Amino acid sequence: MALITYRDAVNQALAEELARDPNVFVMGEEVGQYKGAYKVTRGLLEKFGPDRVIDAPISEAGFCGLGVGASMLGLRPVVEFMFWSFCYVAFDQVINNAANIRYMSGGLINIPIVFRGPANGGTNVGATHSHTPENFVANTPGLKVVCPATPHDAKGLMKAAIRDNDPVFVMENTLLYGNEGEVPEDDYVIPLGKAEVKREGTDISLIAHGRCAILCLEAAEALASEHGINAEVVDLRSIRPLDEEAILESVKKTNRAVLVEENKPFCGVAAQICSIIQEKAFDYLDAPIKRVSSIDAPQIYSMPLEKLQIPSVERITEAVLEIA
Amino acid sequence: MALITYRDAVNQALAEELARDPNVFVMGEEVGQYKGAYKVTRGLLEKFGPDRVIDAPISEAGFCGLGVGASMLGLRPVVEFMFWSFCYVAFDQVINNAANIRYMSGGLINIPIVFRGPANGGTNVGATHSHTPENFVANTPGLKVVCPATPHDAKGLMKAAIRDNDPVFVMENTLLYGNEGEVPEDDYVIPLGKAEVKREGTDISLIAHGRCAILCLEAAEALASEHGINAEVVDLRSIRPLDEEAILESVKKTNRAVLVEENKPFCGVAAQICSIIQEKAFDYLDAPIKRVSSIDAPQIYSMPLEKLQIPSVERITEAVLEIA
Amino acid sequence: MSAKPNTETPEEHDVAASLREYAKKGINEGIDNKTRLDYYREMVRIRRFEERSLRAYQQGNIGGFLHLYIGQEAVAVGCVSVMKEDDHIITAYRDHGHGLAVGMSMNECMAELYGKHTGCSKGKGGSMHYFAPDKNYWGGHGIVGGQTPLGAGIAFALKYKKLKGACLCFMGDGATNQGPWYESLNLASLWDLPVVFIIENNGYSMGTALGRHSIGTPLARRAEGYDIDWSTCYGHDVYEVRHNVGAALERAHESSRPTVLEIMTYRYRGHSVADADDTYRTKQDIQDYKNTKDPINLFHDHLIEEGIADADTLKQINAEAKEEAEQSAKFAEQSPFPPESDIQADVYWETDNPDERTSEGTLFFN
Amino acid sequence: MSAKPNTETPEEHDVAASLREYAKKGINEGIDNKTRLDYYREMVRIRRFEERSLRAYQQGNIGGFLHLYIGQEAVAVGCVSVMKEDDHIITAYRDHGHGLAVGMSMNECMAELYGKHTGCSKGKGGSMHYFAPDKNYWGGHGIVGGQTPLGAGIAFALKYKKLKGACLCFMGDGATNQGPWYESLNLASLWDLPVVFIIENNGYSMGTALGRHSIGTPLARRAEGYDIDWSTCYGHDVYEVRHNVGAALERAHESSRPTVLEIMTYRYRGHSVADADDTYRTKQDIQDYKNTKDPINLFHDHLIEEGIADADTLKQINAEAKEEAEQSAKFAEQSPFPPESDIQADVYWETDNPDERTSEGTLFFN
Ligand SMILES: Cc1ncc(C[n+]2csc(CCOP(=O)(O)OP(=O)(O)O)c2C)c(N)n1
Ligand SMILES: Cc1ncc(C[n+]2csc(CCOP(=O)(O)OP(=O)(O)O)c2C)c(N)n1
Ligand SMILES: [Mg+2]
Ligand SMILES: [Mg+2]
Repeated sequence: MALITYRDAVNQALAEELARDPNVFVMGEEVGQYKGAYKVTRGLLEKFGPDRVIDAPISEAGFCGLGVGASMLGLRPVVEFMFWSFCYVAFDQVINNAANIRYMSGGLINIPIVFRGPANGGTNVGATHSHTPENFVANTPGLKVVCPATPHDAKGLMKAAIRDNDPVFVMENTLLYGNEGEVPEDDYVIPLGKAEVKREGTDISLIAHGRCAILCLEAAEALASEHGINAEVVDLRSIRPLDEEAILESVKKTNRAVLVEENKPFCGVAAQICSIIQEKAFDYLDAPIKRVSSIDAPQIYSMPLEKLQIPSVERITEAVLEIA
Repeated sequence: MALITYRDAVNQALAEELARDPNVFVMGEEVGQYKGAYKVTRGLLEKFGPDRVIDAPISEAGFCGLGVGASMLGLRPVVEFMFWSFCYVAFDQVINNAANIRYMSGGLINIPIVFRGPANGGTNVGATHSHTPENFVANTPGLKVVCPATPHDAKGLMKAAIRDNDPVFVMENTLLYGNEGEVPEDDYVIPLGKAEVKREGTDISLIAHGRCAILCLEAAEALASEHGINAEVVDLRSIRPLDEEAILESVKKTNRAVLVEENKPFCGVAAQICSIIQEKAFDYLDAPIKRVSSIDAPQIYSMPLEKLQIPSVERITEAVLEIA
Repeated sequence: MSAKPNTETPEEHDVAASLREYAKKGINEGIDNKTRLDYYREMVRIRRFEERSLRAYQQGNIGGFLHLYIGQEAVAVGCVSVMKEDDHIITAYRDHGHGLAVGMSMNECMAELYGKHTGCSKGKGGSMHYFAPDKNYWGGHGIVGGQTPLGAGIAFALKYKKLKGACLCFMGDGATNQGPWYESLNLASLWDLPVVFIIENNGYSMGTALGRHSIGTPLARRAEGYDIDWSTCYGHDVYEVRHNVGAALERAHESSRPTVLEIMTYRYRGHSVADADDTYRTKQDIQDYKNTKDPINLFHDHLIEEGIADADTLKQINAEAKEEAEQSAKFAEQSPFPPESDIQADVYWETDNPDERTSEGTLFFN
Repeated sequence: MSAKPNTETPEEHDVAASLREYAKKGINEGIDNKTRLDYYREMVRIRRFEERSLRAYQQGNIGGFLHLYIGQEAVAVGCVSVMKEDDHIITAYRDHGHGLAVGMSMNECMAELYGKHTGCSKGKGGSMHYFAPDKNYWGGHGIVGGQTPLGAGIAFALKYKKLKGACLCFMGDGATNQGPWYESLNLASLWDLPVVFIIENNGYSMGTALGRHSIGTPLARRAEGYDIDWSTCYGHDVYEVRHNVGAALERAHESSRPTVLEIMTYRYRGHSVADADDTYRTKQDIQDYKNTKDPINLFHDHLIEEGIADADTLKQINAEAKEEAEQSAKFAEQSPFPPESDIQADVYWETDNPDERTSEGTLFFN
């Protein structure tokens, strides 16, 4: 296994799938000549040419819809949002068109499209650029959404997403792009909808996705060394489909849960996880489920304050100590 | 008090506020000459003229953004979505502009705008036209959202919304427009964020908003007469701000709750209510909280099936019987 | 770069003479009589279908919206008649005419309106959301303008696959007010996509007359800013429609270039049948159009005048279409509704193909 | 209806001669020397501010994005100099130049970049989101094209209030690819709104050259489809800018009609300072523009040539601006960050004005 960055893991996934299937193409702003705003698509234009690695104007509604249209005819577009925040100018195309066409056609049409890009705060780009819409997407039947936390997961989930016959939304994270991790050299996929227990524990379940899963791992170490609390960390990886079984199994073992997400709290993903746990593991809960979400306000620009606004090891630890 | 329809209650609220404040104007597709797609704005053009009752082209991103811009200068636009489903083509304007400008300006700019229109299924208009985005709106700090269930509430909340200095999203319901109810003749407002216990009960709390509150009232009657269960019905009326106190008070009394909403379940409003109850009334719960949401699929067109897809008295009753 | 719009006023336009002229021009030259009669039959079938569906709506058998195509028949029939094997078509919610024109059966179309399991979309899409991908018909889309990027995408896919096909993407005059269309125009021209955007300009966006919703006419002229060829034509004359769409399709096939074609037409009924249309036009307005420019009447008289058919034959065609529509209503009535389990079918490819499912975990949350 | 675009190629353009000519033309006639010098000072202040902020970014004092206005100074200064009391202005994320031009202090602007409580938006908006409503400056907007309907809305409000003002709404060449702008054009023309859409065409949308992101030039020509007057001009010459914006503003004031004005300009730095710009242009390209068309150098030479100022005076202005920028960085450095409680302040008017709150219940959920 090679030690590569999250960025390169995504890049490899794209390159391998472009090589595997001529119906796969990559489209988005600055993905080609500029090599990607975050250099995720570096080298793809040179390898696969401008017919398959396509620089688009700032017309998200236009090119996302174009991708959906192309997917109806069997192509497999991988459409990049430079930031997921920009999906709002294309929201109708993803929520009405990508999600509903299969259904409204009585199953006659498939939409094998991938929308991908970073969705995160923490980089001081302000309220308009820091949205994390995985909850909106997961609310929408017909769509799938994954939020990989590690290079290994990013590559495996991206490849699964591209091969999937339904629309899959992959939410990456600019703060993770530089992280390194072991990634197998051979072709592999990680099934959507499979959580991973990234740390086994007995006292409390920390359930998270995306970068928050990494924070939970750090918090778990701190809890172990400083408080003698042995936390289990469940990385959801995929929000829809969702690995309910893994969630419930962990909570039934630990009897306590802290749910961590970067979503703003009202109707964040953790609200749904909470609802599932309390319904299906009610009798196993020894304490209320706690949630750590972003502080409920538009994203602040100021650097030290934004650090306080998004979940942190400190806030996770505090939440654990309240119920453990 | 006069017995008037929900439609006329909204109409009265608009007329009264237009008369009260010259900064108020009404804008939307077919609101003037055509009297509104659902005749909610009937008579306003005649009374207030084309400068204040403005027919807009099908340019939701354009005219919603225009409304936000106008509100920055102190006007109080009341912008109609013919269906709330159409807010997706204007999503960036409402989620980034209406919600964030005050914050990003450090509080220098206010956005006293109202977006209103119907958000509901049950009328066989299919997946693209049946969205209920109150959960998306409530997820977004900076926005407020109310879902009135009765003519009385519709008028009082609409007037409060128009006088509010923050962006308020009012979600009505085409299936309620014809419902009649008592509405005071004098000028009144209902504060946003105040739930109403529409039926007192002791055995279980039915917590809902919009038309689902009406369904809960019917279900409560059936439960009383057929099963001897005395259900309390809490109509949230407002989703953000939210009357947490009323929710918790009711649950602490009844120790059981069924949450009813027309949202699709994943991260629906009820997920958030559930999360609040289990966190703040954990020790009062004698059974898992149950949820009744729309069946998790794009909205089906077929008439008898759509009836089954959205919440019904039967499904509410069943859910109650599972835990009561 | 761009064709001149018609400069004569509609009143000056001698419709019968124009029809005669277009009947022999270019693409319409040498069409055999059977085919000409087929155009008539297709238009009549659409109208009779729409009339029957209106009755079904009034009887309470159809719910939601019902946007009738009555008055616009020559547009869909003319356009579709020019399509070749690799050409594709997509439209908005006023989609019955296009569906029948591409060869969907009245039965599946009517059953869809009734919300029946035998409908083209199994009762899931309804009036606004017809689909027949086997006939290159990609819907039926309810959100105004939302189909325009899809149309560009279909054209993109054809080009990507190196097929010599094009996409006809229909929209209303009101739909030109949706921004995504302009994004699509730029993409289509920048990337040389074989797409023809056809504005069916029936003069109204719901209850808003053209001049109250859009400024700058003809609407097709907006293509100029994107270096896209455009033209306008009348839509009551199936031959004129064929002539103009033919040119656009040829451009798409030969040069892989987009076109915007604005076709002037008219709808006779309310925006949806539940809408009274008395706030924005008079009954007389409608009658005037019917009297002078009804596409079916004009074509009827023309066929007789040219000796292509006699009145009895045409009457017969009408009777057959009416009977076919009647039978489709019976079919729809007698068909079953979808079973309750169907609500959650057809959402994901994966759950419909459980043996091939690769993902795990929960996909539905109640 | 529409002005002809410049037909001479940029290479043929004699910039100094043109500057001389515009300096005396129409709106620029009879400006006193002090004011002319002020234009210079404003441009210089912007450039020195931007250079200082770049250093601060490189030192790690500024986070996120930093979109510098260097190279485009004559546009904001020229435009703002024509504005009257009731005129308003709004722009995209490349917003420092406009902010300084309308009279925001370097201190509040720099402190905002540092995320400090003394910033114009209390450290909440950052580089992309400057606001100064007291100076009729409505931001600073991060979503490309998202400010265009807002600009139409400001114009709408002015008209609604029966004020004789207009709104200058700035956007980039790349922003013309966002659909909402076209919706705004139709609304502005249909409703006679006094708005001037100013395309600051700097040749690139991030790393994508104009010809790779848009087809059909000049971009302003797209206004034609909406019966909107348009023109293009060069943006290195503050007088030429004033001349063209002046005409547009007059149209807005006198006839309440919109204009689209495309101003050709150039940015010297990467799209944001963190971006290397070596994938889409060469250092030589940038140097060429600097050598021949730098707005500050050209104006510098012109002022001397006309005897309006001597070299020392101009040097002095530069030194003062540099010092002012330096001081603003000190001010920013020494200013406090917002307190933690500020994260949830300024979200709702109501929570900031608790005594006047009319709603009840919970507004924040953690
Ligand atoms: C985004 C959006 N806004 C509003 C509507 C409601 N609506 C449906 S059709 C229509 C009028 C469209 O007129 P036009 O495009 O001219 O088509 P026509 O009905 O005349 O065929 C409106 C306002 C919608 N479906 N989608
Ligand atoms: C809707 C949206 N898509 C993408 C972006 C990312 N982005 C920011 S600026 C920019 C380029 C804009 O170019 P232009 O409009 O020419 O303005 P300039 O930067 O040249 O001033 C892009 C792609 C964004 N902010 N918003
Ligand atoms: Mg129309
Ligand atoms: Mg640019």
